[in-house]
Parts: sequence; structure tokens; C-alpha cells
Amino acid sequence: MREITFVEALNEALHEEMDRDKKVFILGEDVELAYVFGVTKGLAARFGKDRVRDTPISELGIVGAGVGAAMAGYRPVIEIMFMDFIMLAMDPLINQAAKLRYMLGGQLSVPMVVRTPGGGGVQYGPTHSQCLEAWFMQMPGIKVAVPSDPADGKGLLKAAIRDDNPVLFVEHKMLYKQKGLVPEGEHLVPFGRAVVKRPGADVTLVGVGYQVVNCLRAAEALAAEGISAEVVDPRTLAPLDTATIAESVRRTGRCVVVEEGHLRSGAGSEIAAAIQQEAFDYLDAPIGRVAALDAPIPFEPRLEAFVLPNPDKIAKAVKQVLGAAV
Amino acid sequence: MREITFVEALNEALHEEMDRDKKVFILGEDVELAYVFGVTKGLAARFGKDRVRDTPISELGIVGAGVGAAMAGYRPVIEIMFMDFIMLAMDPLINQAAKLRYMLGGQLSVPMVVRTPGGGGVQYGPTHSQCLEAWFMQMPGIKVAVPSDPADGKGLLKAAIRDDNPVLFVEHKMLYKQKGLVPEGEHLVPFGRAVVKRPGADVTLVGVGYQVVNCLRAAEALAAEGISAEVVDPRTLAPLDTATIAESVRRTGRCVVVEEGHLRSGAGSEIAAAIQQEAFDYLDAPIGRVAALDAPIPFEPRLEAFVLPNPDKIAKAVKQVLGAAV
Amino acid sequence: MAAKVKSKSASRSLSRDDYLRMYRTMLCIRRFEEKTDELFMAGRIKGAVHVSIGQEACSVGVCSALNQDDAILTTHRGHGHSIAKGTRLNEMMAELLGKATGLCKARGGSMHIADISKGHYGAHSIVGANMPMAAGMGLAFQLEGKGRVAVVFFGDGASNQGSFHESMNLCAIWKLPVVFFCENNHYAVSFHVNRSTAVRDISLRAQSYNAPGVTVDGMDVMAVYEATKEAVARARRGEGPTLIEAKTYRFFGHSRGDPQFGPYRTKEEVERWRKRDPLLVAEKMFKVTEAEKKAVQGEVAEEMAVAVEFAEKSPEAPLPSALEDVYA
Amino acid sequence: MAAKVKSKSASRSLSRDDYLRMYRTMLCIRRFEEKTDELFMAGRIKGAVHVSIGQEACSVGVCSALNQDDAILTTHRGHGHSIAKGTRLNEMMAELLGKATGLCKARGGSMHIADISKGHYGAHSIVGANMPMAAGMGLAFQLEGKGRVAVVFFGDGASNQGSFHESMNLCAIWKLPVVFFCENNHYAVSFHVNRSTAVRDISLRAQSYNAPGVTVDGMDVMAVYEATKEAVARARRGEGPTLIEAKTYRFFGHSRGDPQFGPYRTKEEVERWRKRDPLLVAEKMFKVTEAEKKAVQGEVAEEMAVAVEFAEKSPEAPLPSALEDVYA
Ligand SMILES: Cc1ncc(C[n+]2csc(CCOP(=O)(O)OP(=O)(O)O)c2C)c(N)n1
Ligand SMILES: Cc1ncc(C[n+]2csc(CCOP(=O)(O)OP(=O)(O)O)c2C)c(N)n1
Ligand SMILES: [Mg+2]
Ligand SMILES: [Mg+2]
Repeated sequence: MREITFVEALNEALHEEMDRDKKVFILGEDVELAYVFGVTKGLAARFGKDRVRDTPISELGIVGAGVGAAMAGYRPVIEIMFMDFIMLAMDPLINQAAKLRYMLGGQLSVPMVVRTPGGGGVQYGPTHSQCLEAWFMQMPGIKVAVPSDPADGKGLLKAAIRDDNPVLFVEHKMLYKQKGLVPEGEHLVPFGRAVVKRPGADVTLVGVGYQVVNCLRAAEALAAEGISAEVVDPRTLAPLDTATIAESVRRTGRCVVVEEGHLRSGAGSEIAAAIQQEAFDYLDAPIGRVAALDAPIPFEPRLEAFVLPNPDKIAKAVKQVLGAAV
Repeated sequence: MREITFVEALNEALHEEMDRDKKVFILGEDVELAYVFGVTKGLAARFGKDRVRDTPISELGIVGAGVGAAMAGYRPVIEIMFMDFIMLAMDPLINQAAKLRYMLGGQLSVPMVVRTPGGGGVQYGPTHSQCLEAWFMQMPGIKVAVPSDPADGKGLLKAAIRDDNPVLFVEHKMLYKQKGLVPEGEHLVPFGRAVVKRPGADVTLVGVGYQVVNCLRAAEALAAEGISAEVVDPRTLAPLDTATIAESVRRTGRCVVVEEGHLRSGAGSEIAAAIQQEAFDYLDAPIGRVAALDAPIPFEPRLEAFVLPNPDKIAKAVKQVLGAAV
Repeated sequence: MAAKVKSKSASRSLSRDDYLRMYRTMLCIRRFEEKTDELFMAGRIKGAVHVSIGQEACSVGVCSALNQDDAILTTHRGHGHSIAKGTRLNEMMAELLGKATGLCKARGGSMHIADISKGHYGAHSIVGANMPMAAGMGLAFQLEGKGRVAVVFFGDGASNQGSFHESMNLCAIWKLPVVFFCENNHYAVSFHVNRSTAVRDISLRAQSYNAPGVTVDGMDVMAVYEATKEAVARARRGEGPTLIEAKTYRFFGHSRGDPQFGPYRTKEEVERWRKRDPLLVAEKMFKVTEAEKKAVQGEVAEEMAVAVEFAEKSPEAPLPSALEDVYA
Repeated sequence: MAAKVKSKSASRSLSRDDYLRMYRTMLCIRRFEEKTDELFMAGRIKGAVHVSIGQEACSVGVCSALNQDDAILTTHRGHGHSIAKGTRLNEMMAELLGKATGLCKARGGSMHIADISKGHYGAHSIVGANMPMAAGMGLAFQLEGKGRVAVVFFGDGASNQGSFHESMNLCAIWKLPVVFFCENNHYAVSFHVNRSTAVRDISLRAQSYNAPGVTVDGMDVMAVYEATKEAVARARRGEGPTLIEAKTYRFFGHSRGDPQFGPYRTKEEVERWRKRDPLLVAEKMFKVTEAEKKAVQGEVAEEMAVAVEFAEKSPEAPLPSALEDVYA
């Protein structure tokens, strides 16, 4: 274990998996130089430009090509420079990758990973700041990972690459420079296992991706006020480990779900809907939800911060949920 | 009022709106002959091929062109032949249409309607049977209509065309041939107003689109067993009238939400999540959810029926919700 | 102009047996499609079915130029390509009838027939979606280095999808072993190619990618075969993609029970094209004797009867199978 | 080959005043971009900024051939086009600084500058997304029948998006009044056009749509102007789209504080292109005197100071405005 950044952890995962399996290769815009966020740094030099390949700006074509290569037994790892651009590739991802195995009677599988930076906080504006993971978690046949720290980043990415199914791997931009202890060498985080990132007794906070960090910050602040918040990180949204979350809620009796996507039919909607079913009799208050406000993500820093979730908003929601029990 | 089919009601709405406003025009594949489902029948003959225009198979281009024409002050009504193909046009719909007004500081608006047949039941298989409305209801800036009968079809389509915002208008294939009483001439159904389609006392059924029909059937069957189910039809998912739904749930104390999309982060997730917040103290049981099972929609009729919601599954969920209160 | 029209030239490297085999496969496709149409009209096949009658020379011409481990990707109108690539008939018919023994276990239906064991990587029902996949398979084959080639079939309508452009470009810059085979049957549903497409010959579009483009007579199986052979050889040599356009015609309606002619095309037009029925063209070109014809017809009829019986006797797919194979 | 390279030809229909105005606008863009870069490096402009230094001849050449009610749609690298189309400088600078008076009310930023009052229909930050929009505006203009034209700017990188193909085809089949203007500055971020694109001249791709394609010297404002004038005239006559490719170069890095040269291009390459700085080319071509130059520089400096002051003194956008204008 050493302390490295989220980017370094992901980069390490890619190095290790490309080393381990010759079928793994990378496609994406400006991946050779790892120009934008640096996740693919050094890979082209190490593994050659055949396996680390810059592509034209053709998101539909690249992701579709990933599907084809996966059908032929390869394991493409595709970078979409910003998650928002994935809108150009919904067809290959959802109509093709997610359905092919099923639709062709199980004759093949599509072991493909699409990595992409999501989320706001860097003032890139409405079309470069979205969190779209809820779209993907709705669709059978594709898995969705939303790591929230470097160790999970490494472990989930390695697991994603070894998974025989298509995986959407969401990297929140605000995490890239965050540091954390990361195991050296083999480190796999299984999909579908939520984890308690901070134990607590009064309320369960469920965070999605980077919002786990904000939940932890909120929990810290709440602790100072004598409120003990447990923070649960589902780590993957599909599969979604509602059992672990429900177990926590049964203990605390209260829950706030925090995501950075928009509220309506978001990941948080699902978690809230599932938990009210699984822990109904234990709930002392309605499940609270914190999400991006109902507007695109504006570019200007103050406006952006106004729209996005943050520890204050989370703490407020917690207090509401605690108050509502009275 | 006369009894006409859903297709005829939509066709009438298009005729009336194109008559009323010269800026309204239609783009789509095979719309001149109204080849596939017949909604645009007779319009080319009446309004000319300039205003009812067959397009190449270029979903991205067509929807993008709709955005451009709307920016220039026209009111395009675009047909996407099957809702599944909308995956090719997510970028113009969500990154452009839904955000442009906001993103350009309110300098213009994008009055565009995208009409599209969704849903299963006709054995068209995994890529021609999906219900994707939840994706759209998550995104600020676009409205979503999910009519469930001919009168609402006409009234909502007319309202959609007059709306200054982009609207996704979902037409469930199973509705096309359904008949109902439809007002002649001017008939507008406002967005964001849910309606009680059948009053009841024991449980609230909330249906999305065609599933309202299945909810009504389930309510009928339940009535024979002495269970009185109220059926609420939100009619639009964005805006979503949770107040009317919550009002009903406060009376019945129980709720089952039914949609044809997949369960996780579906429209039903949102409705359940919102209702447990708005009517928490009135709930005698967890909110039940019925949705397509967790697989793509298979083609073979029995398998397809197995995966899709139906009145039996709804009735079962109702009984579970009633039992859970004990 | 990179495009040139090749026609009725017989290749010297094939034997008479090969010709007869090609003829036989074309007849097999014809009978399969007729049967499919019949079963559909009788309500025994559900959903959507797009038969390829009139386009048999394309299927057979292309696949005759391929090895078994070469890959094809096809479309909603893919039965012919499937058969020409060697797809098992019984299991294919079983799929159409929605049986447990179907190639897709009754989940995919007509629009998703695949037989990976034969190098058939699937029909893909989203128009244009198979082209990027073909680029990806080409990329895999290039990395693999065994000389395999991927062929993607698509229609005139599909050539206006953005995926065509992106895929051709990817294949061209990386010199991937992919053949783009456009069956220009002149219509996308009811929309004529002259209205959907700004160029007369779709093959011209190859120039945008610095790739060869060629237009062939799609009713002439040998013209298709030869153009494909050349394109495949080029692909195997590592020289990249070729765009082949075959001018052809579907004799039946677009889908399901659509009429053969109707509001969007005239009876005369259909009849004009029927004079160039690929089976007639082949019979003449290959000098198929009456005896040979009869023998082949008999064999094919038998094969068809076997397939239908297999399909009909197969068990229905068990309901829980509707939830299987979602994940690997 | 439809493509030909035009160069340094001076149009006779313009007056010396026009030339000086063009020169002045180019200088205004240069100064605006320098200021932008400076403010970005100082942390005063947030987010992403893509300056167009080196490409001023394209902006000015194109927009000088347009009427105010003609429309432009531009890209992430759109400041130059905006200024050339007459976009209000003060409100544009205010947008970059994220002020309430900004053209987008501080919501869109550099990548979404628009000034509808000047026929500027927006910068669009999704590469390629503006092309279908341009087709749609062309369609609206055709229906409207007032002879308006839409011009869409895009890069070499964008020409590989499917949207390019679909839009060109739509404009061609419907003969829409749209000009596709490709600024081939040889790079998409770090990726050289020779690696991303299989043809040498992107203008060649016009042939796929039976439309004229022309390559011009993008450092020569008059070459750009004349090609645009011809394309616009053609569009107004109802003859459909033209694809113009301007060979040009960005002197700065791709975005933000990227270095001007670096791992993906050499200092020598940058310096070679800088010798053909569009401002120098114009000064020579228009025989701008030292006195004229000085005067223009003074005016532009003044304008820039006013804009920056306006922006700086403008109030911050009120927080609740972050939730306004989501719906009309
Ligand atoms: C993306 C998409 N758009 C539309 C359709 C509906 N559709 C199915 S086949 C077809 C026509 C295809 O025309 P073409 O490519 O010429 O093939 P053909 O049917 O003539 O074989 C259309 C529009 C579809 N399946 N996918
Ligand atoms: C769909 C999409 N993919 C990728 C990007 C990221 N991106 C922004 S600019 C750019 C390069 C564009 O190259 P080009 O079209 O040549 O324009 P230039 O930057 O050279 O002006 C890229 C890849 C984007 N904004 N949108
Ligand atoms: Mg066709
Ligand atoms: Mg460029």
C-alpha cells in the first residue's frame, strides 16, 4: 500500500491488465499522450500504438468498433473524453453491447469497458459536466461502476476489464487528483458489493461516486454537531447491492441518498425506491434525496456550486430527515 | 366527441396544428406514406411534401436538423420510427435541444416535438420494444408526454406542438388501435396534470403510458375480489405531477407504480421515491413497483409476455402491498 | 470516378461444381424466404420479417469469396447472407418460429440471426449499427494477424447513416481488413435511393476515405463474387477496406406482408427487375440443365422440409429462459 | 478531384475601406484572444478556453461574405467567428468572465457564445453537433424563402463525425442553403489530420454528396472570402451546400494553457506556419501602411479595454439565475 492519486491508481490498473492479457487494448481520443486527464499515460510507450490507439473524433464509431472487437474475443477499453459525449454512442452501448449476448442466444459475450470522466466542479459547463450513470443502470446487460477513491478505482477497473460483460466505468473528474492508499499488484474489487465507508448510528448516507466524498465530509461536520452518520458506498450501480444499504438503514432508521445526476429517475431515485421497499418497517422518516438541482450545470463557478450537491446540502438534508421523525 | 382510435386522434392533432400554424412541419422516415404505424397519414397530400418530408435514415441528422429549424423559429415535429432508434439522437436531444435555451442565456428556445412509438407487445424483439422515457425525464430542459388513451393523445400532442420547449412524445404501440371518445376540434391537455382515471379506496395504482390500460384492467379484476383500486395517470413525466399522486396515496395509504421500462432508475423509481417523501406518514406499506423484468425484451410472444408487465402481475403486486400492511 | 460497373463475367478459377453450388445456395435462399413469407402470412412467424427475394446473388456472390473463419455482419434483411455463410438451416427456422432450439433461443428472431460457429456474427436490426462493429472486428483481426476478413452487408438506406462515414474512415486510416458491401436495392422502406442519397453511385463515397469503390450488377452472382474476391484479397494484404455497391432489387415488399408494389413503386418497375431475376441470370450464365435444375430443386425442397419439421417439432422456449444470458 | 487550392487573389468588388475593415476585425480577434489567454492564465477566466490565434483569416473571410441575417454556427474555438459576425464584444467578454451581463448569463461560457441579434446561433461544444443544426436552419430558411444562408464552422477533427455525413447529405438532397466551412488546422487536440483522416483534402468529401468542394488557403483572408462568396451565392440560388476547406493552423495550444508546441508538434512547424500569419499576409496583400496599422491597433486596444472594463465592472450573476431559462 502506498498513497497515490486516483489517476495513478487507474493508470496502474491499466498497466497491470494490459500486461496480464494481450487481448486488452485501448481506444480513445488523444490516449497516446493521455492528453486530457492523464489516465492512459505511459501506456503507448509501454505497449505500443497498436494496443493504445488514438482515434478520430467518432464516438459512435469507436464504441461500435469496441463492440465488434469484443465480439471477436478482444477486450477493448475505450475512453470517452467526457461522459457527456457518450450520448453519441448510446446505440452501440445499449442497443448492441448490452443486448448482444442475450439477443444472439448466448453465442458470444461483449467484454468491453468504456471509461469516462463524469461530473462537474471544473467549470466546463452544461455539456461537459453531466452524470449520466442512471441511464445505464436502468438497462439490463451492462454493468456500471462508480468508484469513489483510488483503491476502489484500481480494484474496480481491474475487475471491469476481466468481466465478460460490457461495463461503464465512471471516473468523476474531482477524484482524479485525490490521494489514497492503494494496494500494490493484484487488487480486485468485486462488482455488486457495497461497503460502509464510515460507520454511524443516526442516519445512513448513500453516496454515488464522488458524492461519497461529500458524504464523508458532511458526516465529519455532522459529527461535530453530535450527529453520527454512516456512509455507504454502493461502488457499482449495476449490480446494485441494496442488501448492504438496507442493512444499514435498518440500523439507523433514516437515510439520505446523494448523487450528482439530476433528481428525477436518478440513481438516487432507485436507491430510495428500493430501500423503502426493503426496510419499510425500519424507516423513521422519508428517505431524503440530494442531487443536482433541476437545471443544466452552468459554467460559472458560483452558479455551478449552487446547482451541484455539497456537504452543506447533505447535512441540511440529514437534519431534515432527523427532524421529520419528531 | 366521437370514438376514434389513438392513431386517428394523433393524426387529427397533427392536421389541426399544421392548419393552425404554418411553422409546424414534419420530418421522419417514410412519413409521407405514413408507412409504418400510419400516424402521419394524409398529411403530405394536404400540406405538401415541403412540410411533410421523408428523410434518409439519419436519426442524428434529422433530430439535429429539428433543433436547428426550431432555433430558426420553426416548429418541427419529428417522427422516430421506433423509440429504440432515439439512442442515435441523444446528443441533439439532450446535449443540444434540452440545454440550448439555458446555455445561450435564454436568447432562444427550441420548440420541437419528437414523436416516437415505444414499448413491446408486438414481437419486434430487444431493439424495437423499449421504453426509454426515464432517461428523458431525468434531464432538465425537455418535457415528456406519455399519453394512455386517444383523448389524451390528441390533447397532449396539440399542447406539445404549441409548447416552446422540446418535448418527447411517447406513443405506445399497443395503444395505436385502441378506441376512445375524443373531442372534436380544439382540445388541449396541459402538461404536468395527472388525472384519476378510476377512483378507488384501497390502493393507488400509478401507471405510465400504456400501463395505465393494464392498471385499469387490473383494477377491474381486483374489484371482482372486493379490492378497490384507484388508477392515476400522470400523463406527463416531465413535468411530473406528484401532488395529485400523493393526494391519492394519502387517501388509500398504499401504492403500486407500474411502468414498462426496466425497474432500476425507471419512471417508477422516481414516482416511488417522490411519493414516499410526500406521503410518508400515510403509507401503510412500502410502495410496490411493477416493471419489465431484468432482461431485454425477447421476441417470442410467450417470452415477451413473461418479461412485460400485465394485469396479473399488477394485481399480485397490489395484493402484496395490501398483505404487507398486516 | 472510382466507380465502374462490372457485369456478367465468368471467373475461370471456379469449377462447374462451384457454379452449381452457388446456384443451389441461391435457390435455397429463395425457397427459405418463400417459406418464411408463407409462415409469416399464416401467422406462424411473429414480429417482423424482411425477406431478401431478388437479392440472392449478393448473398451468394459475397460469401462464396470468403473462408469459414471470415466474418460477416448483416442486417434486418439477413436470411440470405446467413444461409450463404453456412448458417444451420434447422436452427435458423427454429428461431423464426420462436423455438428453444433457435439460434437465438427465441429471443432475437429474424432480425438477429447469428451463427458464430460459421463466422456469422449476427444480423443487426438497427440500420447502420453493424458497420462500426465490422470495423472493430477488422481491428481484432488485424491485431490477431491471421488474415481474417470481416464483411459487412448494408443497404442503400444505411449508407446515409453517420456510422457508415465513421466506420469507413476508421477502416481506411488503420487499413483494416473489412469489406463494405452495400446492397442498393433502390429503396429504404418506401423511400427511393434517388431521393435519399445525393450521389448516383453509392460506391463513389469510397473516395472520401481514399479507398476503392466499385459498383457491380447485383443480379449477377459472378460479378458480385469477383468484386468481393478482389476486395477480400486486398483486405488480406493489409491494404484496407473496399466499398462495393451492388445494384439490386427486392422483389417483395419491405417487410412482413407488405405488397410487392404499391404506392411507392409500380408493378411495371417490379416486373422489369424480375426479368433480371438472379436465379434466371445464373441459370443462363452457368448453363444449368433442366435435369440439374430439377435435382437441385428436389434437394432444396427436402432440406426446407427438414428445417421446417425440425423447427415445428422443437420445444417452445421455457419461460425462465427469457431471463437467461443477460450477463455472461 | 473537385478540390483546388485557391490563393492570394484580391477581389475587385471590395473597396480599400472594406479591406481595412477586414484587417481591423482580424486584429480585433487577435487581441481578444490574447486577452482571453492572459485572463485565463491569470485564473480570471474559468473552465475551458480555446483560442483561435492563427485562424483569423477564416473567421473574417467567411463572415465578410455574409449578411447580418445570415446565420453562423460555430465550435468550441468560436471567439473569432463570433467577433467577425458582429457579436457584441462587451457582453462576450462578460460571458468569459462569468458575469450577469454575459451573452449566456454566465451559464454557457466560452464554448457557448451566441448573439442571435447578430445572426450568431451559437458556439456548440460537442464536436460535430452544429452541422445537423445548420442543416435544420437551412431547411427553415428554405421554407421561409427569404434567401438567408447558414454557415457552419467546424474543424478537421469534426469532419470525421457521423454528423458531417448525415448533414451534408441532407443539405444536398434538399438543396439547402448551407455552407460547410472546415477549418483544417491540422490537429484535433494532439491528433494530426493525416492520422485521423484518410484523404489529403477534406474538401474531396463533398463528392459523396454531389456538392462542390474547394480547398483554400486559410491564411489568406481574401481566398476565404471569395470561396465563401461563391458558395453563399450558390446557396442563395437554391443550388445547395458547398464544402469549403481552409488549410490553416492554430498558433497556440489546443486549449487552456496548453503549450504552443510540445509532444505532438515541433517548434519548427509552429514557426513555419507563423511566417504565414494571416495578419502579416493581409498587411502585405492590402498594403497596410504603418500609419494605418497604428491607428487600427489603437482603436482595437481601446475597444478591448472597454470590453474588459465592462466585463469586470459587471455584476456577478445572481445565484437563483442558475435555475432560470431552463424552460421557455
Ligand atoms: C436506425 C434505424 N432506423 C430506422 C430503422 C427502420 N428500418 C428498418 S429497415 C429500414 C430500411 C432500410 O433500408 P436499406 O438500408 O436500404 O435496407 P433494405 O431494407 O432495403 O434492405 C428502416 C428505415 C431501423 N431499423 N434502424
Ligand atoms: C463529441 C466530442 N468529442 C470530443 C470532444 C473533445 N474535443 C474538444 S475540441 C476537440 C478537437 C476538435 O478538433 P477539430 O474539430 O479539428 O477542431 P480544433 O480544435 O482544431 O479547432 C476535441 C476532441 C468534444 N468536445 N466533443
Ligand atoms: Mg434498400
Ligand atoms: Mg483541428
